[in-house]
Amino acid sequence: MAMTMTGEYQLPASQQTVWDKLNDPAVLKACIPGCESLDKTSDTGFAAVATIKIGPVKAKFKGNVSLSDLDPPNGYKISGQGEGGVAGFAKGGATVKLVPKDGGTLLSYTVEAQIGGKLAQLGQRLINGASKKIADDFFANFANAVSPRSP
Amino acid sequence: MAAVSLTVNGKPVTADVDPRTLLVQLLREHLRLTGTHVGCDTSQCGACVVHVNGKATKSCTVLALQLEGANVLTIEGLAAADGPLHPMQEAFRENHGLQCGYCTPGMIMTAVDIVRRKGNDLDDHTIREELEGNICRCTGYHNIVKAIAAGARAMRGSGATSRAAE
Amino acid sequence: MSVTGIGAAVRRKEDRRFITGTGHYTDDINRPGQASIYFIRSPHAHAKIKKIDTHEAARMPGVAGVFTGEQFAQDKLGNLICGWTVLSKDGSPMKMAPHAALAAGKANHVGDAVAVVIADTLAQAKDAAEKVVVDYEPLPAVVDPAKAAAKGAPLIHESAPNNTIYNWHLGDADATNAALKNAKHVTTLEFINNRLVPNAMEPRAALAEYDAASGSLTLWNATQNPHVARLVIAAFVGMAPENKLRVIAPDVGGGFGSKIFIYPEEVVCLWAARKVGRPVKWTAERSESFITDAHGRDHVTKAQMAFDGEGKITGLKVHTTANLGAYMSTFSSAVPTFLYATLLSGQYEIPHIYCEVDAVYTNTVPVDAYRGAGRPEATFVVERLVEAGARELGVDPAVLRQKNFVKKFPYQTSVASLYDAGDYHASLAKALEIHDYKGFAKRKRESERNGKLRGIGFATYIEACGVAPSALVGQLGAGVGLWESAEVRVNPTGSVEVLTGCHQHGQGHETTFAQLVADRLGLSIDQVNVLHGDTDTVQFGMGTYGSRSGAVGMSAIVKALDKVEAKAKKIAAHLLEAAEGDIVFKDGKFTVAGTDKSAAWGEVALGAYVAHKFPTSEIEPGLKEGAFYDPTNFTFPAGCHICEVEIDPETGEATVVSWTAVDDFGTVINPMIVEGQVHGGVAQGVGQALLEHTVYDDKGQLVSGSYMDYAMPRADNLPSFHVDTTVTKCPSNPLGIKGCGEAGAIAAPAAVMNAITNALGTELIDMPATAPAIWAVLHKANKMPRAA
Amino acid sequence: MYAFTFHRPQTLRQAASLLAKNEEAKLLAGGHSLLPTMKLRLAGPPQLIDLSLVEGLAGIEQSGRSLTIGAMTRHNDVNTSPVAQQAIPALAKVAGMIGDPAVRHMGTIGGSIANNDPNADYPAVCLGLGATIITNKRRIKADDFFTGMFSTALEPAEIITKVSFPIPKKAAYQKFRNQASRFALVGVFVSKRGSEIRVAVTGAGSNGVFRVTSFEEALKKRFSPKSLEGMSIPADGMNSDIHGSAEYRAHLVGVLARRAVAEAIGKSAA
Repeated sequence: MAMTMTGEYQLPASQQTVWDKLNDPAVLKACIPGCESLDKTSDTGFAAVATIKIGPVKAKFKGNVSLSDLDPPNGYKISGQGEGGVAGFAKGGATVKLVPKDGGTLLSYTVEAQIGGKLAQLGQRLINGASKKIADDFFANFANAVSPRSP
Repeated sequence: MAAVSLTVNGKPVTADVDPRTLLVQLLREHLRLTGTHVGCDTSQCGACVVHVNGKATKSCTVLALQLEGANVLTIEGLAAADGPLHPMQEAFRENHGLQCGYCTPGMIMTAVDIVRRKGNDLDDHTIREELEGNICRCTGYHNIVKAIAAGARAMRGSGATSRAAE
Repeated sequence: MSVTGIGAAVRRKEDRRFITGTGHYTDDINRPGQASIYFIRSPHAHAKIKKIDTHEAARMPGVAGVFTGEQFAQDKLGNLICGWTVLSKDGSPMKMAPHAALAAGKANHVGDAVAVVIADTLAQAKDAAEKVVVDYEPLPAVVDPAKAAAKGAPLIHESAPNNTIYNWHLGDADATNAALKNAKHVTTLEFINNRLVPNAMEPRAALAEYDAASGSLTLWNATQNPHVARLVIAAFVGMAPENKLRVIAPDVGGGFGSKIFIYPEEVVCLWAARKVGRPVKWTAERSESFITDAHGRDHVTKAQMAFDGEGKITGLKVHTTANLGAYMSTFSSAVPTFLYATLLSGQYEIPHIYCEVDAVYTNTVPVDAYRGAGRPEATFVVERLVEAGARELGVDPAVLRQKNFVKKFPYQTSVASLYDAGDYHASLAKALEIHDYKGFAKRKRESERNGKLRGIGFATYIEACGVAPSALVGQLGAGVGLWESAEVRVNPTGSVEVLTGCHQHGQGHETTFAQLVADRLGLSIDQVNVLHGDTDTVQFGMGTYGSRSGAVGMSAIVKALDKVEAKAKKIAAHLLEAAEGDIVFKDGKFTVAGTDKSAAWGEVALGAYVAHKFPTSEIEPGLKEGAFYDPTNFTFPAGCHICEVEIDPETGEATVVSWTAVDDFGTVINPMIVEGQVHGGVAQGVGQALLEHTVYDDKGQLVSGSYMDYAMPRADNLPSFHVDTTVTKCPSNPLGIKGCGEAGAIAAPAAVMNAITNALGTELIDMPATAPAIWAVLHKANKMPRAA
Repeated sequence: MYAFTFHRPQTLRQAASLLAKNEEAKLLAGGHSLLPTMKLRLAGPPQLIDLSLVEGLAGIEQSGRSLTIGAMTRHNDVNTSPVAQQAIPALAKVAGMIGDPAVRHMGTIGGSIANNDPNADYPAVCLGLGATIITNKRRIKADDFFTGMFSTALEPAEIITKVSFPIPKKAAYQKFRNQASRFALVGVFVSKRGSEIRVAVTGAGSNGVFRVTSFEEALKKRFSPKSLEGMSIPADGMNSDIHGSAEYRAHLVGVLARRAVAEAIGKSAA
């Protein structure tokens, strides 16, 4: 199952601030839905564990997250892939672009996600909605994290 | 392991099972009642239908431990081993309502349940709607529908209903 | 006709065990000390297997063994094979890539097994399987057959450049091209014959046991042909010599082709049973069946039919790309070639036909014979073109068909088939009558008044059954002969066992074969037992598929019965002290012609075994005869199916509202069973046309992999059927049988799609014509009626 | 299945306490979504808490202008209940359209709405009737309860005890089934109670059940299928999968809403 999702957020912070947060492991960990751990393995790589919950389905994925195509402070690509044991595998990437706009920053993203194995075989009707929700949640969490009111 | 006591085909049964044991596993693996079949893993095909407390139930989607004290009737208990067939069994044979026989026990148990709920005079439309949870890959359903209509009529006054309902 | 003889609607002998839940399917069988096996399968459509770590799994509770594809390879066993060699146009043999029962090095489709865990219970095996770490390196995958041979497509097997298995053809290209060029009218259509998942309700299962004392292996297997399974596993895989391998096919819950083939799981179970020294059982879970049972169909076709000014068909040109999946399954090569192109003449006189077939590998589940196997695809091509041609020419589709029907038999088609007998006018005429074809216009108006679209569609199909003359299939590349064997064993008390190499998995052979024998010997069917499905019981056999059990299997029984009768007459002659030539056998009685001297069947049977009254130097004691029957030609069942659909244009939902089938199956042994076969076949064909949608995403994930997403007909998707027959006897076998098992599935897809395209007024819709697909067609064509 | 511990509490308090103590525990109501998922090892709750012995969770009663159904009431019991049939016939009918007869003997209303499957029927009924979901802790309006696909306002250790439905003047449900799963590809529930009109849709939205305010406004003028003629909803936000495109689902919402209104006012559904 391969899906593409897009979206954008107007953030009340400077491009540099948004960029910094995009590169802050603590922020990323807090924003990735179900993320249990995100440990730095290199300048641009992390070992990650995340639990994905879709209705009655609950699967733990172990894998890695990497940052590439870094173009500070204009954007990058954040990619992740994980093995979920019997559930199969998941991988995805988001191309994130930052543009100064209206005194803040416009963040736009294009997410591509792919699911394989049992989840793809049996969860067809759930996957689109769930992937969209995970992507939406990540960027909503992130928008929250860069809003000045949040800690 | 946990103990469960229930009645299966009129006989009291006590079994010590792993909590993840499904009713269909209890029947097939512990009690060796292999007439109840498994045809899918998403609770749709109906090959595993038995009666629990008189009602058609998918035995692949109930845990054995949920059935403490319950009364379960399987295809093996529908008619006495040495006695005459249940009118619904007879109707399936008479109307060629089966081919490979794999879905048949679930079909027959479902059919008896339809009669319990909908009575003895069943039109084709009702039967076809009521078979929503039972898949047959062999017969095209034509003869199953005929068999159920005939079996329902034959059950009138025969005293043959679901024994577990008693 | 007696009440149980040939032609009687005898109720089935086998039913009692099925309606009381006392049948024995493979999963119902348990052996002492039995362990469960769980297959670890690739979640990737195409991936290198870099490393498999089994250490932790091997230490899990209850585990008896963890084995990988590498370990399987070390044991130097042979690969699974495709037993039918097809040559490309240039004479080169098909590119059969190695297919190991456990993949090593590379996985080629989602579901390809890479390792196994054997444990005391299935739950323990699954628990341990989660501790097996497989390090995959995913590779690009190709799924679409139309793209598989294209430049730059990922290569699946080194030995098959461009993923191409063969480029095959049949017929006269030049003459066909000329016919198209000179035609008054050419109808052109492109189709996808959709991939189907067979879904026999009993999932495949295998139970293997090794007896160290004798060094023998026994395999209980949900298979349609135990002897062929034994042959392949012994001779090609090299698991054990044939005399040390017993294959038992107990009750089998439906096959539809999918249980013909020799699959990795049964091979691995046998291997593992010997490895761990315990019986090993595997039963597929449905989600496993979806990604391991050989799928059916999956053709992409472009076809052109040429007509002259009179509406006579003058030529047919077909190009098909056939997707055979990641490996070549047992009979896969023959399906889109010899079982397909040879039927492209349909019921019509078509002077020139040319068909090209390109078979390709893709990263999908292997594709092989599924109910009809090639013939539904051929019928779809021919019948859709004839129907569309009639519309384009403005001719009644029934009339256009009549005009082109083959009228004289035998008829040699331009694609190798020799039709032996038939009366296509008769079945069409009868179907038109039963269906009230004349009343269609009125029914259509009535539907329109209710805001519905109504359509009618025909399929006047032909198929080739009774597979098959051994010498002929040998010339065509088959690796085996396709005769059938039978043994008739008369007991001293006169009851009879019939041993057949056919296997029943829903067809009712225990009844129809008994009818044949009872009728011939003057017995009740209760005195006749039909034994099948065990290589230790039955001498040999080729199994049941291709509607061959009646035409070939029963013919073998007839041959054995001839021998039994001949010998019984000799014995009767001695008992009755008469000349052998004066003995007449009728209604279970041996009579001396012209006298009232007679001996009952039972007396002769007993006489054969006590052997008191005949010279055993001339006549051996006993009464048991065997025979092998090899057919002289295929049989050619044919018929006319008419489907009527109603479409709700607001939702796009199509409902089959009526169905008429008039088939010519030759001699019918048991009309009740024959009708049941037609019903079931039609249901599967309607499923293909309206519901069954096998969807791979472009990465090779099967996303319609459960009953949550793969729709099959349920009772409320189908009408009751009007089924009837016409009869022309098959001249090439003693009973005149043609075969009936596949007809419905062959005729139905074309009939449904002809009805749907008739209702929609466009030819541009593929199977399955689901509600959203029909709605999209209506919506695009702006044919949506105003909302009510 | 993964191994788990099985609990059968007798009281709501016991059930809630078990749930509070075991964060990963799952409640077993009907089990027809949970158990298949567990069988496939796509979920492995370490504890299962079976609610079937908890007293007072099943039953159907009418009090004044509302119908209250206990959370553990089986679909078949709602379908065949004379009280339910009399009070809200459309609700009783929906209960008879869920799954298949055997599923309806086990599945429960509480289980269905707590799961909030985006293709389930009951969420549309709850939203379409303006139901109140009553838990061991509080009362939640349906409008606040369903928060997205598979997500609800339920907090950890909160258990649905019953659902209270205001009795409408008119109501009907139209379901277009997914031919494979028999879930709703699209289902539309409409109701009219005084001046309050509700149109709730399941199956179509990529984020679960939702109301169609534009339809509601149109129906306020006149509760007739004619009021919705030519109206549709945007495909944006609709689910798109192998069973139907977003455009198709959006289109069906309009068709089924018109049919539901026709059925509610006693006209032919077609």
